[in-house]
Amino acid sequence: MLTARNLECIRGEHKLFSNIFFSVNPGELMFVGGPNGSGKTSLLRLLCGLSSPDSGEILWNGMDIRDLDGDYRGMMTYLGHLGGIKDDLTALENLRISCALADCEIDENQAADALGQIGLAGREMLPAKVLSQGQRRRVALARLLVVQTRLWILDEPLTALDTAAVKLIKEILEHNLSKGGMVIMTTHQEIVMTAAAVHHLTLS
Amino acid sequence: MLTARNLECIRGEHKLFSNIFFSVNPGELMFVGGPNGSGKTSLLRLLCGLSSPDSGEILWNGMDIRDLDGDYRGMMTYLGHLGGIKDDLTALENLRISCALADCEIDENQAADALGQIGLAGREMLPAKVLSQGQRRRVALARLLVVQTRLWILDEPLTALDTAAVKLIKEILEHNLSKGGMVIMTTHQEIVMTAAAVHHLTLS
Amino acid sequence: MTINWFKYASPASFYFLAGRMLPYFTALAITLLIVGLYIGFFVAPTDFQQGEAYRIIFIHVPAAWMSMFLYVVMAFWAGVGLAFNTRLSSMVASAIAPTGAMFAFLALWTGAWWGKPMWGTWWVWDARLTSELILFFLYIGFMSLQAAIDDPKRADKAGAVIALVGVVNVPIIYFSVQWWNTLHQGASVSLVQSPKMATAMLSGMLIMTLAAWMYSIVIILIRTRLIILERERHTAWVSELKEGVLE
Amino acid sequence: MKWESLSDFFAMGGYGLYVWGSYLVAMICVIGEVVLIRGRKRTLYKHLGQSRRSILRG
Amino acid sequence: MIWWIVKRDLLLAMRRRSDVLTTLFFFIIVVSLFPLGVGPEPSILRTMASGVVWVAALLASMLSLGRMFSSDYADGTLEQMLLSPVSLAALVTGKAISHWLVTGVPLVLMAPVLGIQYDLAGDALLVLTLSLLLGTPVLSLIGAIGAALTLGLRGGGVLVSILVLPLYIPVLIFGTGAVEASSAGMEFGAHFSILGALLLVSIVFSPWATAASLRISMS
Amino acid sequence: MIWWIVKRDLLLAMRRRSDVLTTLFFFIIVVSLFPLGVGPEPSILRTMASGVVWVAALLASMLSLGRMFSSDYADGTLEQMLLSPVSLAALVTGKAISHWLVTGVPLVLMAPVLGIQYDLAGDALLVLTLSLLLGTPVLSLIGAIGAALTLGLRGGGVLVSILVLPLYIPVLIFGTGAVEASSAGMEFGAHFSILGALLLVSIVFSPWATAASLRISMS
Ligand code: HEM
Ligand SMILES: Nc1ncnc2c1ncn2[C@@H]1O[C@H](COP(=O)(O)OP(=O)(O)OP(=O)(O)O)[C@@H](O)[C@H]1O
Ligand SMILES: Nc1ncnc2c1ncn2[C@@H]1O[C@H](COP(=O)(O)OP(=O)(O)OP(=O)(O)O)[C@@H](O)[C@H]1O
Ligand SMILES: [Mg+2]
Ligand SMILES: [Mg+2]
Repeated sequence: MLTARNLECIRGEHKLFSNIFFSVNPGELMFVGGPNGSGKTSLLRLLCGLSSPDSGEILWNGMDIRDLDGDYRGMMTYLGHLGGIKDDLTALENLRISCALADCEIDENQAADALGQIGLAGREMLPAKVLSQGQRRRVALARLLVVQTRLWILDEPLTALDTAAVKLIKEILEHNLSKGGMVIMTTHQEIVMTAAAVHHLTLS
Repeated sequence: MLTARNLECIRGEHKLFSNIFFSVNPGELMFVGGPNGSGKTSLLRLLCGLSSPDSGEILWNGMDIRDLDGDYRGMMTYLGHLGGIKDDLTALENLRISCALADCEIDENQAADALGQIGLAGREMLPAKVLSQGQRRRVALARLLVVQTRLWILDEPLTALDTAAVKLIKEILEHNLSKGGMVIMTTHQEIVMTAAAVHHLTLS
Repeated sequence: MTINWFKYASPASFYFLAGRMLPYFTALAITLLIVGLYIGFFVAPTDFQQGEAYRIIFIHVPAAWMSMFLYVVMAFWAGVGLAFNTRLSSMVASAIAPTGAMFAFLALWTGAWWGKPMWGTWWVWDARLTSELILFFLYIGFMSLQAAIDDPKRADKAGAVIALVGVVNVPIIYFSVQWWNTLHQGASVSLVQSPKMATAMLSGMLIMTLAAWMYSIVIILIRTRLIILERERHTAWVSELKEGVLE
Repeated sequence: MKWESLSDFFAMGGYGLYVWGSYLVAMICVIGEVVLIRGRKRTLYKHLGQSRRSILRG
Repeated sequence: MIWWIVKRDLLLAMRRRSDVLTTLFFFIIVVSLFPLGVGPEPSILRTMASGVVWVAALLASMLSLGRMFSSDYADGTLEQMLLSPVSLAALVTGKAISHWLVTGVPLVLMAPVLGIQYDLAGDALLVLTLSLLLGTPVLSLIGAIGAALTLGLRGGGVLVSILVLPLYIPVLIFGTGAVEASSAGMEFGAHFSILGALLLVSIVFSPWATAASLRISMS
Repeated sequence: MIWWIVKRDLLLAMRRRSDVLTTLFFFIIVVSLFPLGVGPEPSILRTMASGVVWVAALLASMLSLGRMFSSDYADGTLEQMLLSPVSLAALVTGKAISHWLVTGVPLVLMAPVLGIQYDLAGDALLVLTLSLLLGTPVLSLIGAIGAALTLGLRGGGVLVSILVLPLYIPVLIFGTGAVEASSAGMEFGAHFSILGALLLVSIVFSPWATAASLRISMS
């Protein structure tokens, strides 16, 4: 269970948000909404430990994520605006390496399967730089098909994707939720998902 | 009037598209649709002269755009996936310089006005690197408010924007169309616009 | 009889033409090589100053000449490719580079192995030596640039720009280095020239140069054919070729 | 015949190391180039063969 | 238009004031490393001085080539430059000028101080500085071609050095030649004329070649 | 895990085979530039040899530092590394090892040939090569710290040189010292012991410091 207590985030002279409380239980989904620049990305980066809140605390099963450190990170997957996709490596290599980094090694066949599922069959061996914007995004998202983590923190996972891919991602997220996973995500697109509970956190 | 005749585009071993014919007249809008990787970005880059078609020709008022060269480029604005936004410059400087590059110099007040209209009031002096994804996109789009060109070629202009900004961009585009401008754009989001004529070109 | 040159400017016709020419050039190269080596080792007399060491000349000079000549040829074809968008000439330019670099390396190597017994040192910073070294670097630059670019069209054009800039620079480099050297007290050693070259030596050298030339033609034709196949493997004529024997 | 014996030929009047060092490397270069081209040809042909097979399969 | 580009690039350089300083420090450090590697013998150092300063200038100028276009490329500005109705050769001239202002000029100003470290005489110092003043713009102009050609290639930073260093050699030779001629009490005007000629040739041809290379790299 | 990183980086290097070659050629070209700047006098060149080769090795190693993390940073891989449950110090060791394999080893192999250009004797050549073998891993390890600290800073390429060059100086001094001692017929074992000690110290401390720097740069 991920709990945030009294989070506050200040950037420059702007207080982006304060007094944020929420908790996300297994099987639950939280949408983080709000206009551009309202602090969604900043919040997600706090939640995954990439930066620290100006006040408040973030707990995973009751323990501060900073104390948990590697244990927490082994439990969580974050996908940001940047995909972590290397232009010079092929889609397949990109996927295998990003999985290995998340300490979940997969072999070529597993990687090719995942890429096939996400709609990149036949492009596995192309270097990422020639892929289209949406295809690059898919390579990054393919990780979700293989990782074993429970908490997914996704920053606008649907940008650049076509409708078929949006549907696919929706199914992947729902599958994770149904297994007792947790998803925290932002998006500017309307999307309806089934989950044990759907929270909406709107920043402004 | 922009006319494409028998365009063909080959990337690696894939023929992305061929036999593409269309023409866009003043006041008309063309949506380029299709799934990820179908060649939308590749088509737009052909249309603005950043790359050359494998066969076929692109005519502006009956003349090949490669022969027109600078004259054509003076008539056209292209916004791609990348915004051309410098992390180290402020939003204001970014806008002024990108306009100067398009041979349409503006002073500080005009630039500040444009940024204000597009919803960045109060952020004009922030370096682009601290702006949120949507705010960066807005800085790039602010150019559309000041340039005097007639043909706009926009590659997914709506990504990362919130609903308010989408509405704003829609109005800007419609204003250009009503003045006799032409717009060619891609997007994965549904959007309804009024124009003298709306064409849909769907790649697959 | 008129020959339609444009016909051979298409990679496909060149492929077959080159295939037909290859055996003759190969035979010529091998014959010249054997004759040249025979003259070099069994006819040419011992040099009264340098003893037998001078026999290195039979590869050194051909290699040095070829390395310079090939660079100009390479730049020429690359420039033609850039200016007229003829695929074949760019392919020929890319095919020349490795052989040119190989000859430049050989000139350097054999020169060094000649310098050790004659001058007592492997290397001096003499004008000729230095400019040959720089020529080698220019080849390397051309090849690294082309190797770093995946898209063959872009690689051709980028290579052409650097080859042309390089060819402008070669004379500048040559004269600058020569001048640079003479400003100092004369180099402690200089190229030892045999006063008058025996005809056997001279003819051996010339025949070996011709052999090197023919060898270059053979290798470049083969390499061009390979490049043509690599780049045109999706075209109809290569598919037809595949159905038959890949010769 | 200007050489007394084979060993005389290889000695090159005391300069054997240098003369043969040069010729040997020249030979290696030439052979190396030929071998490299052979390798390139082989991979290319394999590639071509493969693509024909994949056409047949598909 | 050239002016806009220069202004923008200087603004970018100023936004990170350290940028100008760092090239300069690099130059200083390289020049100062040599005595550490070679030993403190003054007579040897004096013979090396012009060579070391010039090689360091070459390297400093070359190392900053990577930055010339790559950030514009990564963020899409270059795309916009290609699409600008203004002639690309003019834009490119602007970039080369600002590169020289940011990297070349500081080196020229710093050179006399470093020459003193190597115990050069007053005359030689002056000639060294003037030779750098004439030579460094050539480095920026030639370098622009290399930078444009290697745009977006992996390992571009090192690739560019392979491409441009051989082309830099005449500048190096005549630059150091002038200093050595003056130390030896000889006429050095001819060296300067040749450096000037190199500068003219590169002013005329480099923008054109660079623009062509950019179009090639971006297509 | 270290193995994965090394494998991945080598894969990236091999994807562009020229990558390894280019660092090497950079080294060769820099070493060959000096005689052009200084003049062809063999006796002067011989005195400079170890200094020039070592400084060139320093520069070649330093210049490729930029690539060590920056592309991982730009495309978000580094973010993922920080989020990886595996110890960051291990990941970083992997990066330093692959940096050394790609840049250091080729230099060591090439050094004898370049020494010959400077007319060094056989003994001195051997010592030069061995000193590089001991010294270049230290350069990669120390360099990693600098690369991590300057990550994402504009002008990082030059900034990194300011940070690491001072740290490289001991390596340079003992490396060239060994060669000079051996040329002078003196004992050079002590120099080697110190180089070895530097290597051990940096193996122990650098991964830790680099990991800390990365965390600082990324927060
Ligand atoms: C690494 C060392 C050397 C290099 C790079 C080198 C390079 C060259 C080059 C580029 C040429 C052709 C120049 C021209 O025709 O204008 C040449 C020709 C020649 N070299 Fe060398 N050389 C080297 C060492 C030597 C040595 C040690 C000797 C003899 C002791 C030598 C003797 C000659 C001779 C006799 C020619 C033919 C000159 C002529 O007839 O034009 N070279 N060398
Ligand atoms: N140093 C700073 N000074 C002032 N404001 C800052 C500073 N750093 C960041 N900001 C502001 O903080 C906000 C960061 O927003 P964040 O990236 O979290 O937005 P977001 O909700 O993800 O927006 P988007 O929908 O556009 O992605 C922006 O409004 C930005 O202008
Ligand atoms: N060298 C290559 N070899 C094979 N395929 C290539 C090569 N270069 C590009 N492609 C393919 O060409 C297509 C380029 O698509 P483009 O970027 O135009 O797509 P798009 O319609 O804009 O997609 P998106 O909606 O994701 O932005 C991709 O499918 C890509 O995989
Ligand atoms: Mg955001
Ligand atoms: Mg696209």
